[in-house]
Amino acid sequence: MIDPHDLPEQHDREHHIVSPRIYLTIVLALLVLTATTVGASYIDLGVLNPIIALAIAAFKMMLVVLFFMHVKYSTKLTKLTVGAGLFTFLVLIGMTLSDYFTRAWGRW
Amino acid sequence: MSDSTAIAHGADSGAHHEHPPYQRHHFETIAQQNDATNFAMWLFLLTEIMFFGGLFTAYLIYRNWYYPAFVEASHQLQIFWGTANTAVLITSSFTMAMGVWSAEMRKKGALVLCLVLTFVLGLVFLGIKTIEYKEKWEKHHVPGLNFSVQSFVNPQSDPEVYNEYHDKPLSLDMARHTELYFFLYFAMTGMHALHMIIGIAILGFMIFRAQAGAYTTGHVTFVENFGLYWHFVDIIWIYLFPLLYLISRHQ
Amino acid sequence: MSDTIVVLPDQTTARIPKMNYLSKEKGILSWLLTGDHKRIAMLYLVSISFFFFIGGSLAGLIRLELLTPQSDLMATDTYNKVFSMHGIIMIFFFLVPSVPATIGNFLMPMMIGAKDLALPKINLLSWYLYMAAGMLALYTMMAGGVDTGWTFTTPLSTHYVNTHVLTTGMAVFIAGFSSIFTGLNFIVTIHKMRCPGMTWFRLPLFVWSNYAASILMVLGTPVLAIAIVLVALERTIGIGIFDPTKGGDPLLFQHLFWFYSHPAVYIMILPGMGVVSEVISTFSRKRVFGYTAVAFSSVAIAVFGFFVWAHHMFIMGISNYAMLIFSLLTMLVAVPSAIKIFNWAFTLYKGSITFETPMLYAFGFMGLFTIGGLTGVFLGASGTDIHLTETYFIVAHFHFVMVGGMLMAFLAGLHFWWPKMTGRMYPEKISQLAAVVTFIGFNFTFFPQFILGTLGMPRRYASYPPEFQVLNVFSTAGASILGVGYLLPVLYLVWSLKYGEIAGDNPWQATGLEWQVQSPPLTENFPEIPIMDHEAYDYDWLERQKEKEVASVG
Amino acid sequence: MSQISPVIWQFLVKWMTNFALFPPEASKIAPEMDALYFFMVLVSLIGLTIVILLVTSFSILYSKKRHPVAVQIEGSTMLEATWTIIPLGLFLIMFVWGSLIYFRVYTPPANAMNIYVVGKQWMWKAEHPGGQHEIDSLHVPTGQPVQLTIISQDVFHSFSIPAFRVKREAIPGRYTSVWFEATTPGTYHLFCTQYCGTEHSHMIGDVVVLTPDDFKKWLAGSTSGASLAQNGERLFASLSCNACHNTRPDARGPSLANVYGSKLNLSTGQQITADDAYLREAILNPSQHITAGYAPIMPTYQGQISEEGVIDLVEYIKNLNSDYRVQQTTATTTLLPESEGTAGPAPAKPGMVKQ
Repeated sequence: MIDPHDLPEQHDREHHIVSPRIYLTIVLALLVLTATTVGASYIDLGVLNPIIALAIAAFKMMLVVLFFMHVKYSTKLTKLTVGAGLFTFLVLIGMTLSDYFTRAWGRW
Repeated sequence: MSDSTAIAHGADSGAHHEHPPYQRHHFETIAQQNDATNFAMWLFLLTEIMFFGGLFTAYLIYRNWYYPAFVEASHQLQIFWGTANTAVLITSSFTMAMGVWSAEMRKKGALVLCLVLTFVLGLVFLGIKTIEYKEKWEKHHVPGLNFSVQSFVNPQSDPEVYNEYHDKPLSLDMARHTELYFFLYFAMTGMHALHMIIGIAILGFMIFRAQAGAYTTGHVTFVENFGLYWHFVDIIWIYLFPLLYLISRHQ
Repeated sequence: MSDTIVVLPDQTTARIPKMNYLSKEKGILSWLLTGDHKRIAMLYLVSISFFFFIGGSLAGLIRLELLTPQSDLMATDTYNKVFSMHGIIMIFFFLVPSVPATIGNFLMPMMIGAKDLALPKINLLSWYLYMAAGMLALYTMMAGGVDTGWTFTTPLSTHYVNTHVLTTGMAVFIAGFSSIFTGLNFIVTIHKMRCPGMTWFRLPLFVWSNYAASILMVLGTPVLAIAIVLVALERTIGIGIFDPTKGGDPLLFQHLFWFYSHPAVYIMILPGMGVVSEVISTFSRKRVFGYTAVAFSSVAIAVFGFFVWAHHMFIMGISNYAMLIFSLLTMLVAVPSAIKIFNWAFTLYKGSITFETPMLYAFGFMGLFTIGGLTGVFLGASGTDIHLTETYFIVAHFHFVMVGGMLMAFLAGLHFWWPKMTGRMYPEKISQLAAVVTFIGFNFTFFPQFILGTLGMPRRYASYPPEFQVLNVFSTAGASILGVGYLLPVLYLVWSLKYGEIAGDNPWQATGLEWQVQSPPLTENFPEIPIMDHEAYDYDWLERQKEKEVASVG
Repeated sequence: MSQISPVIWQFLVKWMTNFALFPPEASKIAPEMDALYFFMVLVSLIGLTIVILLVTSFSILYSKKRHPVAVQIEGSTMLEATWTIIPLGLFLIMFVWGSLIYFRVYTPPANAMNIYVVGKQWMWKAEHPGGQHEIDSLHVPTGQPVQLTIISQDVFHSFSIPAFRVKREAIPGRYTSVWFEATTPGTYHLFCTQYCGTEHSHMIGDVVVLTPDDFKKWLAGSTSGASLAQNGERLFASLSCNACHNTRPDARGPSLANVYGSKLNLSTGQQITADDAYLREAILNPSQHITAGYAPIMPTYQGQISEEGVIDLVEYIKNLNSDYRVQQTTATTTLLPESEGTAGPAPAKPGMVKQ
């Protein structure tokens, strides 16, 4: 995956250079996934349609974050930062929606 | 983000002279500097996630409330352009990643090429977005400024969409809520496009700097951090595409 | 045994060090283009003081108006503008940046043994953003002001007022980015710039609490930004997202707004708690009781702070189920604050306590914050919230927390680190007097408001039923005392810039790294990067240091 | 005493004669809420006393004069656990207690008398079912649960009666409700507590609590002729609602008799109880509330009926116990053009119907 001799300067031992081959694999995977998600949207799957679309989007996001953004090779701190961002994002959405969904349940 | 220039009022202590010129006085090592700016970029992206978070929340709430309106309104988007744009943006993410790699490998020519490709793909994305926006304007689907519910109370008036989806007419009260959909569409894609424009501007600046060889001396943090930003913008689109274009095709 | 710990150098021979961050460069440009966190802190200090006095004058006007039951001093719409601007200026231009951007900016790098914040230019940018926002807010005030209240409640702000909502919103938006950049800078600095040996659990508690506040700034503020953008769009082109007639939900704005604005309360108070930890430890010569608990309670407040925002909306139509969740979580977030109060109290146990001005302010903080925190529980419990919310009870509650807590802490910190910032001591006697006057004035001003609130007097009223007048007169009288209490420090602190005693490196005999260097510090803080070889608040280490010095001199 | 300036003297007199420290308890819920309030005050006082005692006693005992050398103590898990768990326990008690009161205040009993309240910049308009209208005042009887169904016509307002310890936000576009049972006759303050614009502080009024007999007299003396339901009936006719909502076999809309309080199956598959909020929504946003089996043909009345008009309609539908009334209304409608001399369908001007 990486050849230590390729490193021009080892100023940072943790710094990891991802090879173009991985980038190419990822971009192809992303394009295939895009095609899949568009294809899936043409088939009537009922409630599954949005679920599949969002699952594929989540998977694509994971690929981009892990490889293009090098999180797979990064420190725990970076991983924690990404996690914290997602967590707060979900808190915002989840807790706000908790109000909206329970409003329909009526008074008690 | 302009961490590649030493600050004007740096310490003049002689002990720091052996450092490379791009290392700023208050860092002990260049690794520390790179780590710090990289981490700062990640934190900045967190703020961006939360910024879009508000819009995603609004989208989910109103989609649940006004489901039929959101379904029919989303039929107005053309999946073809959406897919094309997704492909363009993913490819631009790839060229950007390759740019980072070229910088790391100190390949100046490759770096400039990658940046130019990313730049061009970014412009293509915006171009396609303009085509879509223009169509919305012509069909009176711009909320607040130029909006009519015609396509939804009388779907047959819009034969192109009607032939594909055979939408039933919405009653007036529901049709009015398509305005919310279109607002959210414009707000989300517009905010995203704004980020693209900022990114493209920075890319333009980077192309010049890269030609001057600024990023192929072993100091790649700027390119790397910009790459993070560009990929983040990509990720936002990865979610916008299914949410706005795809998930309501069949409902 | 003397009753003070202050050790000053011999005033006849002592001089302010020739080389320091103030004397390093001269001229206005050297300040405006500086990257030095200490100079930026000073810029911030001057600008937030300016805005504090604008906000304070507006508060004075409010209290004067409320002296009589009728709205006779100003028309109701003027009154509405005055309290709106008071809230906006005090919150976004004073409280949020107060401790982090001034004291925090000055000390954070020194406390962790770094030469500067990680991103000096971003730091300067943050100040410029702050000033741009501030000027915009001032312009708005000159141009006619805004009367939405600081909460910008929709649909009032979007469809029903004709005042300068857009410019004010823009000012708040920009100020938000200023605080995002400060927070971001702090987090990066704390993670990446600690000196060798400075482990997480050797950090001063001031750093911990600022870290927690920074997390809130970075993650919360963008949501406010998007909420304001949506208000602006709703107002200009009528997108309908908060407009019930178009199917929007006005309550959604409040969800987004309070998602930031509740954590913002913790952004304001947490750094103050950090100051109090430092001050109490120093003046009782003891390590803070249960360091880990105090450190983690800061983080707990920051994390839980994100889960409780809807308690501002209990009666505003959120679902009963959501009310249960948010009320329960609100009760949980009250606990870490209780832990802090008791840990501070027990820090005094078996200490060796002296009562210099910062300590007096810190005591004031503990008392007032306890009241402020406990009355918060009245509002977090949904039953009593029905009666007490939107009344003067809530006004009193958050002024106890914000003014009684945060402002006391800010003044404690300002006095405590004044010698470090300027190299000179403030005059002790008069400042002790000011602390006492502030405390008394504060209680006179805000305690009657609890009773007013219980009686049901609504907030934001320009006129009120006559039977509330007596308590309002008390409150106004107290406010004038409070005003004197705030004016005094300005006078004597400015005076001390020239005539104060030379402070020396470590007048308080404190243990923090910032006290081990000259006052005022060098531009690069440390001649060489220190190595932390002891725990935080290790007074024995300080003693050994002193002995070593004496030995080496001898 | 004569040296004291007259202003201060006046002030002292006022203080002695007109000084409130605690609001009157004039509803059934008030003592319950005050019990929790005083429990909290008590807990707060104890907490505050403990903190003050600790700080002052330590300050005296361990001042530098008495205690020159500090003894370093790391902390104590036991102690810290104590002051974590005890406050937590107390707070949880307050949470449970508070929530119980919250649900009591916002869950009206079935036998409550309903009064509609419309908030608008800057007045409160209360409408009794019998058609009595009040502006900035509210007359209620003692000993009878009263439910307020509140809505705002423009911005957020908040209907607050401190003496009853109840308060509820008036939300634009949505009914909210609160209830109370007044216990002591008298006149109490009514405030708008949610900031609502320029004249916010003038959006105040009186709540007049009367004995049941006095209340009956008041009702009789202030009637405007037609009850809300009667107004609603006229509106129902002039909007031609009965063209579809009738009992004819070919009716295009569901019959509305006895619809209030019943469970409806919606075309979306949901089941919903037809309460005030549902009726309002079904008039203004019909397509989201189609009863199963009917086509979504009902037009929206958003922007055509004022909130008062909607209230009249809701009140009318609520009281429809049989289709007799609708048929009567149908009869009147056919008569209307001739009797009122207007040609074609009468424009639905709510102002015309209600003044």
